[in-house]
Amino acid sequence: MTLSTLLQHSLTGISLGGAYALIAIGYTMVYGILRMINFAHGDIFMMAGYFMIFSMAVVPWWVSILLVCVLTIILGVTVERAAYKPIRSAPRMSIMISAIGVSYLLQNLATYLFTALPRAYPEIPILKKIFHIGSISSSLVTFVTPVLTVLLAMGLMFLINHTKIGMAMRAVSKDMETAQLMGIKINNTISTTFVIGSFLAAIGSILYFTDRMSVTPFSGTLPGLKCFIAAVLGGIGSIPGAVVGGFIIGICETLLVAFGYSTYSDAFTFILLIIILLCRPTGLFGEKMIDKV
Amino acid sequence: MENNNLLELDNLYVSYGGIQAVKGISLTVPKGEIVTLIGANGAGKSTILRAISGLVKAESGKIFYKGEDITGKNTTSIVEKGITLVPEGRHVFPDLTVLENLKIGAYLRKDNLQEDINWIYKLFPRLQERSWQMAGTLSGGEQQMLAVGRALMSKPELIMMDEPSLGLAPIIVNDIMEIIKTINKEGVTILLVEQNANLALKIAHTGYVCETGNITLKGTGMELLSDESVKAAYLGKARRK
Amino acid sequence: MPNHILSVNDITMQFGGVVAVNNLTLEVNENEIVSLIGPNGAGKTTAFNVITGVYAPTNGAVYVKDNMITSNFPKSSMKKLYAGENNGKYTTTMRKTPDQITKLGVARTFQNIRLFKELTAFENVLIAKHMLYKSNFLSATLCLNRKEEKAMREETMKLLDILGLTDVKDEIASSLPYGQQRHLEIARALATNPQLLLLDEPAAGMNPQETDELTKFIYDIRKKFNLTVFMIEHHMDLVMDISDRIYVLDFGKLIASGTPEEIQNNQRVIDAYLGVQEDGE
Amino acid sequence: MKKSKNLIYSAIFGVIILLLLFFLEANKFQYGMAYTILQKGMILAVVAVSMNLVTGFTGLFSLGQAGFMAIGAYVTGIFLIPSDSISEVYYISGVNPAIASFKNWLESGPAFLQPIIPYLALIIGGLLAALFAAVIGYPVLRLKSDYLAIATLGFSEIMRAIISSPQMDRVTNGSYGLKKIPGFTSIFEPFGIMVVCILLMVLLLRSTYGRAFRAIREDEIAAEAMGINLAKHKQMSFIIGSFFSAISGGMLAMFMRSIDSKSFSVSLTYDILLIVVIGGIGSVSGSVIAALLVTASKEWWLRFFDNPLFIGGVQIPLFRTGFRMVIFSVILLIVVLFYQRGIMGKNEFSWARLEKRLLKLFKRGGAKNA
Amino acid sequence: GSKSDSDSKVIKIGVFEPLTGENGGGGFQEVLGMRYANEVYPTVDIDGVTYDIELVEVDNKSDKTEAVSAAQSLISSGVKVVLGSYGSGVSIAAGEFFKEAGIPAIGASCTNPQVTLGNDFYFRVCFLDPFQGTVMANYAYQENAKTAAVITQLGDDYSSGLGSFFVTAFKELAGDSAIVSEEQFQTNQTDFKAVLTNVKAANPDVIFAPSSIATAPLIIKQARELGITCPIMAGDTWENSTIVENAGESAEGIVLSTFFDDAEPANKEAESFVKGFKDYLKKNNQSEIIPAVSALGYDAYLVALQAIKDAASTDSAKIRDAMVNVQIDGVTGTISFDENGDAKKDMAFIKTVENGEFKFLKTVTVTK
Ligand SMILES: Nc1ncnc2c1ncn2[C@@H]1O[C@H](COP(=O)(O)OP(=O)(O)OP(=O)(O)O)[C@@H](O)[C@H]1O
Ligand SMILES: Nc1ncnc2c1ncn2[C@@H]1O[C@H](COP(=O)(O)OP(=O)(O)OP(=O)(O)O)[C@@H](O)[C@H]1O
Ligand SMILES: [Mg+2]
Ligand SMILES: [Mg+2]
Repeated sequence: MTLSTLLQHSLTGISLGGAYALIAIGYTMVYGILRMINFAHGDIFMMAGYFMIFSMAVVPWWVSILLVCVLTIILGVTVERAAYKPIRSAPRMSIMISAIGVSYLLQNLATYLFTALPRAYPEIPILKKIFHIGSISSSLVTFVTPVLTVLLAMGLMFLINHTKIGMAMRAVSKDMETAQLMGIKINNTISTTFVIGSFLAAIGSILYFTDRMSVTPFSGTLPGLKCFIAAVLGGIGSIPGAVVGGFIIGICETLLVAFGYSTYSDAFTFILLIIILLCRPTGLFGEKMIDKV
Repeated sequence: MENNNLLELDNLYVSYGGIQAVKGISLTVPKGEIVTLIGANGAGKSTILRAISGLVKAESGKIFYKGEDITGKNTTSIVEKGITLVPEGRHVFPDLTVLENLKIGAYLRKDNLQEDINWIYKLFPRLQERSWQMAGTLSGGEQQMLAVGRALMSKPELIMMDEPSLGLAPIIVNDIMEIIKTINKEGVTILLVEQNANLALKIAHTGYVCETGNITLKGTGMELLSDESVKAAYLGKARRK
Repeated sequence: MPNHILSVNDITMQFGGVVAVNNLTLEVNENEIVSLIGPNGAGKTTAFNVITGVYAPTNGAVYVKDNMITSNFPKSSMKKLYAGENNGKYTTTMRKTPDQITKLGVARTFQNIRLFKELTAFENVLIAKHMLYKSNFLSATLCLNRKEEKAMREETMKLLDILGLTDVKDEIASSLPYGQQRHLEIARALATNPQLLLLDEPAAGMNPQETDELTKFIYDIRKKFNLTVFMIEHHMDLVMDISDRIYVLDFGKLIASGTPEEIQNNQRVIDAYLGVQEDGE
Repeated sequence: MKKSKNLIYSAIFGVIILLLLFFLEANKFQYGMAYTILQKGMILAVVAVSMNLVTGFTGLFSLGQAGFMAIGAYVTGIFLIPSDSISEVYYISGVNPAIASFKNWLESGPAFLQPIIPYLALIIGGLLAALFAAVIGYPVLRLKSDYLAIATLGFSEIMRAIISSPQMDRVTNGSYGLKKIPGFTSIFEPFGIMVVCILLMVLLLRSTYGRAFRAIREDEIAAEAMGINLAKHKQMSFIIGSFFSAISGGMLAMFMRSIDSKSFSVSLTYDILLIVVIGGIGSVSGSVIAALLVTASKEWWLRFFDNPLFIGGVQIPLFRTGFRMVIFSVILLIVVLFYQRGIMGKNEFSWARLEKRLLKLFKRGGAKNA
Repeated sequence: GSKSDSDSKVIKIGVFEPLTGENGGGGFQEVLGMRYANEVYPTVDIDGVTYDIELVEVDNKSDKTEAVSAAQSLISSGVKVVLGSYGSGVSIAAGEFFKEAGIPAIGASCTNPQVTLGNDFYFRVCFLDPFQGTVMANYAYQENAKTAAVITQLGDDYSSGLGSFFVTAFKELAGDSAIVSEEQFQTNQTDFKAVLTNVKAANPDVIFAPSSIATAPLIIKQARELGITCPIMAGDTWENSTIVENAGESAEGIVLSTFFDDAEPANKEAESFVKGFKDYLKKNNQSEIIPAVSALGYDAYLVALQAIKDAASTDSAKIRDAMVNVQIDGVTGTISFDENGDAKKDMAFIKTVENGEFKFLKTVTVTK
């Protein structure tokens, strides 16, 4: 393998990892606060793709980006209010099924409304600018993705660890009843989480689909699963964990294919996950389970 | 309001899925007083406090705070009005540090907290030593101190404590009672539920005895302390000598 | 020392920088009632957790009768953490899991009640009998152990009766009042047929009257089941009434031990723990 | 008295079911849909109960069902494909000679053996899955809640990758899957297997081991303090659950007649989880009822939503393909939102409860009429 | 079909297609062809009695597990013949059940040999993967390709089957070392950069990448983005306007084999089909490029119709027996079946994309 091929692979891996990381953060945030795997996250991400297609058809790209973010946030918060809030006190498993239900609904709705045929994702001119450095060629989005990811993650970490709303989120996640006793508005706090998560899904979807160019009702499934794994691998609930997990999975997957083991790239992702979990049962950055007896 | 009752319960009923835990309780908490509620296990004391905080819904009856009907309001808005509860069984936030737990107690406050944090640290030096420890790994008693400290941080008008002495060493129990007296002198009204009836009645202006969901006796702290039936039922032989 | 049912040798337990238990040595003799007291955070619960195998100690050894339960080794990775004086004293590592320890006849209750919340009181106790089953899962599945099962159920009923829980036997554990939950925890612990019973603050949340009843009750079960009781408690009336001997911990260290009279008058204990006794009346 | 009444009810119910099955069997072409759905529902009921055993009763959140089902399905498939069809099935890379000769040996075995080969295949598939579960359970069961879930899910995906990998071409036929698997000869076969499997699991759950499982679900530390060996019991529950999952997988292979690795993806596990939760986590009868209801509504009753609907010659606008699944997801959500603990909660079916319900219903109906 | 009077008779034909799920897109296009055929030929005469033909559509969701009950629902609704399915996997799964019920089935575009192999009730109007793979290998070799890279989807019988037939054929022509890179990707994978980077490094003369219409644009676009310039080839699935729409400029120059060419209708039937179907597509808000699968769907319907006529009966068994000897002039050429039930077709159309449209290049004939 030549150096330039290797470089090309690394670039791909890092960029893919960045997109994974953004979505993984969404999983981790929701998990962090509701202790719930938001299976619908991947599908919200998919819907964001469709939003872009439709809005680019009528308005210029920069308005579309804004519009997509707003619409995705509205969708995310609506899902939370309609499907998660009413059963907050139910067993965790029921909430998960509710999430799976939402996921099915979004997929089926998308199939029903937009058919299962793939739709072309519009090109956002600046992101698609193609660079050639030596024999390596890549579009701008490849470089933008990881940088943006890291910046957003750092911002989020500040928000969660050093602001009042962040503290409220952490409190709500552990003990809603007592959090209420502190005067924390649970619903607002949870909605804020979904706003952030959906916003990241929107951004992630723009970066991801710009690179992949078409959207189908099932476009969210695989990234959804991968990113969820990334979140678990990093330690679900931890933002740096999600970022690191996203990059690990993106890069490993790419390199594995690069070295000709594509048959096992999915299996490998899982093997990696299991090995890491066996060494660190709560993921790389996961909180230790405090079990004071 | 013509009277100076901060809190008033009027014929309050609460039930958990069909089982009535509180069966028509009326009581008043005058402003600036320490009111204590004593009674056997399962009498419904905690339930009363939870109902006031809005954590459980009253089946019927009314709750007035400063003359305003707060029945059925949600917990957050009740807390905003200045009522704080130290919940039974501590309920500190396990993966927030001790310091963060104190800060979150003052969630609704916008002013500077440092002075009050220092005050809490002075009350419970143990907490200062452990200010960076995750609250979940504190010992039972340390958590209890933190729960009380956290409630104090919100500078409430009415503080309700559910068994604040649970699991505390005798020396700290005495301290807690002193602290209650002190903050009461500073103008905070207190509704205290306590198993350690001796101590509670000693510092209380008014006491209520609660039995299986009903109030069976009311009097000043001293009256109840010397009441034969109370002695027999709640004070134990050690103090009956 | 043939009649030591429990001996704890030089136990140290560190959590990061916090030394929760510092070089603790103590013994409990057969048929004794011994109390462990001390200020909050002194390390009492932690000591219990080491004895019952929940934590592996940073250093030290624990024996139940002649069985070694745990023994440690500040040799390998732990060495970095461990800074105590017995550094290197124990070399072989070995640790029994909590269930093995229970099988040796040690049962416990928890400071924060840990019942099987969604099961009935009856089931809570019956589960503790599981350990005593001889039959394997196949014969259990195929109902080949009717007799055994029946015997267990009867014993369970007897225990519930002794603890006054017969009326609530079909209620879900979490809906019981606090006091009854504590009783249920004791019943459950007794169901494992222990020789040594560890009680972590059994009287927490009880009023003085109930505490008195508990005192009597602990006496009774000791006699009835020929038990040794080792107990953590903050209710001094109970402790002073009932204990044959008392150990006092402060900051993880043993600061005193002796009979209730000795402890009550020990100045160090008064300063650190008891405070000035308010004999108001 | 109460007991005997229950017994009578149950007996009547059993007879009705049997009569119904006889009727269906006799008219299977006329009622093909009911026949098919019932079979599939029974098969899913077995795996749902086994998942409930692990997840609902022992509290081990495991998402590996599809993987174990795949093991069962492939073992059953390889066992049952007739020797004559082998070359047709493995038409790309040929079959491993060991398998071929084993099959020949099996088919030339004594006559009494032939009818029980399917059962043998199911059991061997189950045992293989159990073995696999024992191997992965040892390290993985130390993980907690969602971490366990994702690790088991990972194993099931790895299983799938192995099955479809080119290296397995001569055993599993790689990505081409197996076909020509003989199906059930009558509906009594799947019914019988289901009854036996579920009965065994119920008995296990009622035994002292079942109680120990529930204790672990409620509080691991307390369970351990009661002398319950966590590792051993978790392992036991996981292995037994996997065994029955694999049996259900084998039945599925016989039902589908042709399988490939794609059929055993994560979404299959999700579907089973859905059944378990809808039925009630910790309720065996709930799982059975939900398996039948979910399968029937998803694949049968709601189908008309997919076809254009005409009322009085006017086409109702929304009805077209895909609408069925939209409706299904909406119903699913509604059920979850309204029955937060599933239709049965933690309770088991009992005649007394049904009686009470019905009485209530009648009373209400009566009141309305009056 | 319209609502019929009580005295006119109805014969039901089942449409067994994926309308949702992985292959929902292609399945939909195939169904359009069948619906259109039903519109053109809504009735059939048997012994002087006119029967209305009613299509009973069922969605198999591209899912084998669901295919069983979908097939069953057709069977129990009393269909006499079944058309479909897009995607060989579901056809294989359902085949056993159609066979058991004695209902003949006609596959439109399922190219996997397994569909008809050992199943006397399954027919199909398209050519097979081995044929297609050979065709493409021949074509590539004729166009002076000395080396080739193959990209296939793991676990997908269509893609890996076609890929391996291509590999075999191409090796035979160009030597054992002619395949310079064999890459596989996972179902639902969307990022092919790593795969393609490897391919690029191997520097083949041509890339053969049979895949679904959802994956195709991704492969094409990402390849071009990486600076891969060699021709990319694939099988019949790629003749689909969605791919051109999605891949845009990158799709220029891709090469594929297909069943049908709308620019040069082979017969009268085809001529009228091309005209009429374009309008039909427009009416259904589809792009005006006729997908080959629609043409096959149409032909499958015609075969069914002819078989019913030949059998002069509404009995499935008789229809099946008639079908063995059916011969019609379909849109995609003359169709008759060999002993396996496969259409005797020895010609494939090679097409490319030019200026955003499919353009006919040549026909390739291979004797089997
Ligand atoms: N979540 C619940 N579900 C069902 N019943 C409950 C619940 N919480 C409390 N109860 C019941 O309500 C009654 C009153 O309980 P409560 O906790 O108010 O008593 P208490 O006076 O605070 O007792 P303690 O001194 O033990 O804390 C008890 O009988 C208890 O069993
Ligand atoms: N898992 C842990 N991680 C860190 N520190 C711990 C952990 N468990 C206990 N500690 C610390 O060890 C000390 C001893 O705790 P322990 O629970 O043994 O106290 P205790 O004597 O039982 O007190 P109390 O009477 O209040 O229950 C405490 O300061 C506590 O903060
Ligand atoms: Mg209480
Ligand atoms: Mg303690």
